[in-house]
Amino acid sequence: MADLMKHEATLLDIKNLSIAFGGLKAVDDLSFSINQGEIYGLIGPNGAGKTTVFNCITQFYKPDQGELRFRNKKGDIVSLTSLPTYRVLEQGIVRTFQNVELIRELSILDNVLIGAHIDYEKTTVLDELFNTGRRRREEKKQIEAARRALQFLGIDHYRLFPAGSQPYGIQKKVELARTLMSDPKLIILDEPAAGLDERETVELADEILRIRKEYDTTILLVEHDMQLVMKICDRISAINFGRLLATGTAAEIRADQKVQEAYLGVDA
Amino acid sequence: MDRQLNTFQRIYKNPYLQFLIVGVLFALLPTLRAAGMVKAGTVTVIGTTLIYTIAALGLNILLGYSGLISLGTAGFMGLAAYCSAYFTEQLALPFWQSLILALLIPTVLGVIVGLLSMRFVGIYLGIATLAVGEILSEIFRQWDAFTRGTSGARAKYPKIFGMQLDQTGMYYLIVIITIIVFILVYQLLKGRLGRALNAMRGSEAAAMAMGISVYKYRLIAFGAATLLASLAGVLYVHYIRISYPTIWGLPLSLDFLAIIVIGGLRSIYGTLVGSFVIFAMSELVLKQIPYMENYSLVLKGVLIIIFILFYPYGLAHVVSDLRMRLGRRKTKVHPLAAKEEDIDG
Amino acid sequence: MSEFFGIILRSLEYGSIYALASLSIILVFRTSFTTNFAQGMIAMFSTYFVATLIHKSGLPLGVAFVLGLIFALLLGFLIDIIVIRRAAKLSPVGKQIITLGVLSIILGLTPNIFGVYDLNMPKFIPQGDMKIAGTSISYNALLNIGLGLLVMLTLYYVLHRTKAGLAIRTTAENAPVARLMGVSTKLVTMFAWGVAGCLSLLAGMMASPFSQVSTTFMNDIQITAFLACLLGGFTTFFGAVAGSYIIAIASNLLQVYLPQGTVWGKPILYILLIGFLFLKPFGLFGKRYVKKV
Amino acid sequence: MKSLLEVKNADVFYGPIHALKGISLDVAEGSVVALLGANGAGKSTTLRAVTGLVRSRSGEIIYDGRRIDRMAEEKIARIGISHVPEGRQIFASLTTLENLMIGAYSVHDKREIDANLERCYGYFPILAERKHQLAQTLSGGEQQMLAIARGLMSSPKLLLLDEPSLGLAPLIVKSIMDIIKTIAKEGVTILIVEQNASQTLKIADYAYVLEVGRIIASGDAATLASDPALVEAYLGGKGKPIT
Amino acid sequence: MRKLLAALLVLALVVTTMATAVFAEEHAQGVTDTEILVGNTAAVSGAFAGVGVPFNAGIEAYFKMVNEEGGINGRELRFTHMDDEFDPAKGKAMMQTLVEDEEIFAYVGHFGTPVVAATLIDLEEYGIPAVYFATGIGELYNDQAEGAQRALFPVQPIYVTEGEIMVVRAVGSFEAEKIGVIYTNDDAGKDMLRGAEQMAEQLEVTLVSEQVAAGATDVSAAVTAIKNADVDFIIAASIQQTIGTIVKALVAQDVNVDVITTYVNVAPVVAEQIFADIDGKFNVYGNGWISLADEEALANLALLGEWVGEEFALNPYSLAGWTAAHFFAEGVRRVGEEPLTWENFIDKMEEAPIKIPFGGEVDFADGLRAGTTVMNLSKVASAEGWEEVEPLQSVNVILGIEEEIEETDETGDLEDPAETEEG
Repeated sequence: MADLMKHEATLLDIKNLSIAFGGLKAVDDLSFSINQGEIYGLIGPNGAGKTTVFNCITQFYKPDQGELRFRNKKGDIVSLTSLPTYRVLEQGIVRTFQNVELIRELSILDNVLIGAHIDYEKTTVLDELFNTGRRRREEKKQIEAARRALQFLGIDHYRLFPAGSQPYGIQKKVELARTLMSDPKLIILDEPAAGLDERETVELADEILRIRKEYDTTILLVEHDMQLVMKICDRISAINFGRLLATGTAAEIRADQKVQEAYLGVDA
Repeated sequence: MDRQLNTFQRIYKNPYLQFLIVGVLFALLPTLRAAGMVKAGTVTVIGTTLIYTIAALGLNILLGYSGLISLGTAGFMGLAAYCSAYFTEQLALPFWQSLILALLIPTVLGVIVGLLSMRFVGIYLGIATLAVGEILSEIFRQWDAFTRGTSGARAKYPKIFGMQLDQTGMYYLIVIITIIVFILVYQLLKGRLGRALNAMRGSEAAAMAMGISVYKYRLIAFGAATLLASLAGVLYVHYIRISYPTIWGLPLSLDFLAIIVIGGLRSIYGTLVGSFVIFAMSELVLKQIPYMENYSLVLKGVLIIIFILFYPYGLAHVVSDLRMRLGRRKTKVHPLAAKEEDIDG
Repeated sequence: MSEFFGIILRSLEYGSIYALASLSIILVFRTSFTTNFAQGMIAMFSTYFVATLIHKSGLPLGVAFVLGLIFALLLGFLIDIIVIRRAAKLSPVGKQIITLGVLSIILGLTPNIFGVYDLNMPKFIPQGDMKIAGTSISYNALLNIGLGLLVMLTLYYVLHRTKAGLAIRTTAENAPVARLMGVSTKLVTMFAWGVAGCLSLLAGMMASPFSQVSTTFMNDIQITAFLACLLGGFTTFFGAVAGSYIIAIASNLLQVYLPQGTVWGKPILYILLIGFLFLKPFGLFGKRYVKKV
Repeated sequence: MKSLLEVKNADVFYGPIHALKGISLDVAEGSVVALLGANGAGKSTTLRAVTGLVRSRSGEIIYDGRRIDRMAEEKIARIGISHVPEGRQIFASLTTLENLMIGAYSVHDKREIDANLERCYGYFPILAERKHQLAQTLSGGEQQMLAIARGLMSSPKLLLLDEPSLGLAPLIVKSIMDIIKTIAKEGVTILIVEQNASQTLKIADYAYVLEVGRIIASGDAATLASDPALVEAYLGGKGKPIT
Repeated sequence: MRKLLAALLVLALVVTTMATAVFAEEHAQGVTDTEILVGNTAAVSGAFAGVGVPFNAGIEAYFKMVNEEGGINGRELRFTHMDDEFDPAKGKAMMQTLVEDEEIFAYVGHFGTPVVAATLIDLEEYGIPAVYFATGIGELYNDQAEGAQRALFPVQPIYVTEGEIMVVRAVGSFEAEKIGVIYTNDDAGKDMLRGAEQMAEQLEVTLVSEQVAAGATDVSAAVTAIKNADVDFIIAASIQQTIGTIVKALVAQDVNVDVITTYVNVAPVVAEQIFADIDGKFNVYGNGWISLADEEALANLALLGEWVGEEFALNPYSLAGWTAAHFFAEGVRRVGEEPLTWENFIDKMEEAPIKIPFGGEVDFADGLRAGTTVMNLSKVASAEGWEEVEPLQSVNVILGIEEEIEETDETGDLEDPAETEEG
């Protein structure tokens, strides 16, 4: 098989990925690859193993088998499986979560600033303790960056409210803003539209497109709202029972018999 | 959102100034005492309460910010107290040298215990640290050469900057250190580190995804908590002038827990208020009620239950709780409501 | 050899006490998700009640014990109804602090209600012993071991063979779904507190003849029981029992056979315990809890 | 036909999320009604509101002529509503038989329990074989069967099924659907939530299609099967009607 | 104005922390023409209420008796106390309030080991007299007290001394050669062990020791170890509750050598606790520093019962409280018409030995601060109580080094059936 990572355009290459939980194969010999600058959709019915794929990429799960290679910020090709979870971010991969993992008690601004955790340059615990000039400068810089991200998503005016008290739509945006703080090469969105109403979903589609443009990044998303997926994704992979059903454009996927079967239970 | 603040608001909203004002208020106490307006014992009760506040603040960093429970706080506080007594009395080291050692030794041990938190969660961590506290407690009782066993280890009022402190001087030192601790803790936690700890508690998954090493920050949290407990222990032994093994048992550790839950997680002032409820209320209020002397424990228990049932987010949030109750009820979820699985123990 | 056997045999008696105490902690923990720091105090309080009936009212032990069981049951109900039920929405740490409040109230009330004297508690069987493999053991010790086993077998039977047991186990595993099945989890929790009170009382009745009924006599037992729960894993009823016997036996073996054992045996046991649990963090039988993202 | 369950204008919030936005539906006695829609549409929430697992902030839920939207969960369970929750939620540490017995918790007649047990073993013979195994050792399909059987043990008048096909292979889905059909024929009213639209519409009499907390379409199962709204709800865009 | 003046005076006290604060008045603080204010802190709530409540009741009963009779030199004794919950920090704070604000004349019945240990320095700095310490920690022992230390008057035996006496009894009265010590890990147990070790070395007998936790339920390991050591006499150095546990464990493991324990345990409740278990297998002896062998002691006991009420009539702690009050009152009586100052009070306390109401006496002369050092011996005779078998004797008398001379009033006639001691 040709090594896709040889192509400059390939950002993430997943090859023969498998993981099982107690004998149940959640992901089964799955391969696909994502190109730089793409918006890539991963779809499949409930329980198909989509989130598991995300968890494997971000090293929340260590896959049983398979390769996960990524072209990181420096342009080096790294094998993600060799990294501890918390070091995936510095390679340039950032993610959101299905159930919005925000810190409820913190302000929205603080939540977004968590995304800049690794970007703080050279401020030490001592700088923090004594509130040195370096720390204040760095903090100011990051706050400006955070506010840019919040402004970009149109929620800057909420920034001082506790995140937990905000409507779900806002919380989703906060999580999105947080991903922007680390200057990512690949943003992984786990059901970004879940819980949003129609208007918010339309907004979200627009935002994802703008993020790709403004932040010059690549986006991989899992989503159940097919309207959204079909509208914004360049390519889509459909999976079921952890296996790949089809890869293609929106139209190709929608027309695919196996995909319809999986979703609607249409008899073959 | 950017409201214009007037000058007055600008001043009273400045946290540093607030801390200073609190410090000055506490520092006034000996003067009030001299004027006969408060009793002599009150100064000591409040001095001790401030010492306990420092230790409780450490636990608040651990539990409030990081979501990690410890039932061994008293053990570490005691260890520092014994170290300081041993170094200044037995080895006759100068106070400053002894202080550094007495802070360092328990903190290193605390960080090692922090390793437990890599393996234990919730109640398991709670009981494991309880066992650590029991081990320390047993050492205090048994290792006579170091602790003078059940005779208790004595210490003197310290000499700092060539100045021999007396009891009142020691009280001023406690107030000054308390305020410095407030300011440093405030600074430490309002920024990157505080956010990292918060993230770790609120969502370990989010923390890891944002590049936060849970391993490192758990150890930092344990280190900070033990450091503050140690500081409190050193102050205690040089204020009360004795360290006695029975003090550093499970009941005190549980009291620290009660302080921060009653006062409010992640709140410096809440910790202070909680500390007063647990350590000073009985002395300054309950025991003053006629015929209630024998029931002060009962009243304390009743108040603990009432506070927690009615102010589940701590007394520090009384104001925001009231605001919630008086309309403006947008959501049923309190903004500060922690999710069930965040902290358990 | 007979010495070794003797140590084991005697440890079984203490193990029974710890097992009853830890079972009451687990029962409450599993059904109302509360780590009950007041369990030892509840035991102390109801044992005081029994001792007072014997000393002040001159009731025979058996009658006083039965009244004591009713008292402990009602005390458990009362704590659940007045306090714990209202605290259902609190964080686990909040509930722990609530039990500290309960502890404080009980401790404060005891001298005011039962007086300030430490009271003697008669044994179930006052005198007599027998030899087993060269080791003498009193009938009362045998009764205690037997009672411990009987209670545990009964509990096992109730938990695994009756409808009520099914209700308890389902409440412990998944309370919302248990309610979907028609189980009144409130009632289950209330009875768990009541039964835990009775188990504690029995532990107190078995422990107090060794020393006296005083406000502090259950303190060490409570801590040992917590450690037994930790060793056995907080998620199973059986684990706490096993943990109790293991700790009782290990503690005595260490103390007898280690140089300076009676001085340093306890801390060494705790260190071994933590070391073991570091390898098996959820205890002998506990299960890991995994949060999904 | 007399309606057994009526939901009128129910609004449900999960914290800040408005999950159900004024849902109204009607389940006629003896019928099979399906709730269809994509993930997050609010189907499960509707069931949870009926059995009291979540509380509606406004609106009414009426079962058999009585309001149940403020009734305690365990009480709702005792008046003949049985909820087979999403993700099976069987008691893993209990045996198969114990799981079934807890399903019969609100039944006090020993003979009735035995009869129900026989009936369940009749539907799912595999459960009889596995009755002394711990539930956690059962396969996914078996666990789903157990969940349904457990729901039947209380002799319910109304059975709420939440995604019984979730994560199951097509063949097993088909056999489960067949059994559900049999159960319905024997007189149990069924409200079923499913992603698997075509299988469900085959056994349902009537169906509602939900999208983000609202009902966007409803009708006879047969009519709905050819409605483009359904495809739209699932796959977005303007798809062709499914068969 | 007077209040302000007083405040200024207190300020002077705080700032200078003078070793002895004698005011420019005739009498010391707390003394007026009609009353003398004294106080203490003691745990009267929670776990230690069982000790603190009867102890204070004993003090109050004695004062009430004195006051009903018109007080001492026309002054009534008034007693104030605070609840320190056994917490040293609280005890210290309350001491400051009592001494500086309430302005008590003296501490009567300082209570609880941790609190006493924590406040000894403060007491010395104040120079305030403190009569009776309801603990026996070693710090209190001083045979040449000087300056402020002279203000401290321990009455109870020091635990270390008692440990010594227990070994002396074992050797002197029971000819023991290998002694086992089972001691609790609290101050009492460890101090008694220290005393026992010192004396064993002096008398060249072998000593093996095993520890048990105070208040433990399971002490079987220590008993097994002692049994293995094959000792011929056992010292049970533990205070109440644990003594029963130890004796029962000895019985359970068929150990049948005699046991001696501390005076604290010589109480009916302990006899009741262990008599049935011992069942004649061995004897349990106990030291005592009060002896009810003479008329006067019995009369005093009756008096105590009369004033303290039925509940605490036979409580060892109320006896202790009564004794504390008696010692203080005795000092005040001796001061007589002279100004009642701290100096005077201390001098008069040292003037001559003071009799303990329940037998024996304590001599504070020349700065001796050792509490009582003569002890008698009782044994558990029935479920109701103890029986005296040896009279109050000093160490040297027990060892036969010194003749028994006018040690106490009673004859020490062992042939007579001795009185049951109720202490």
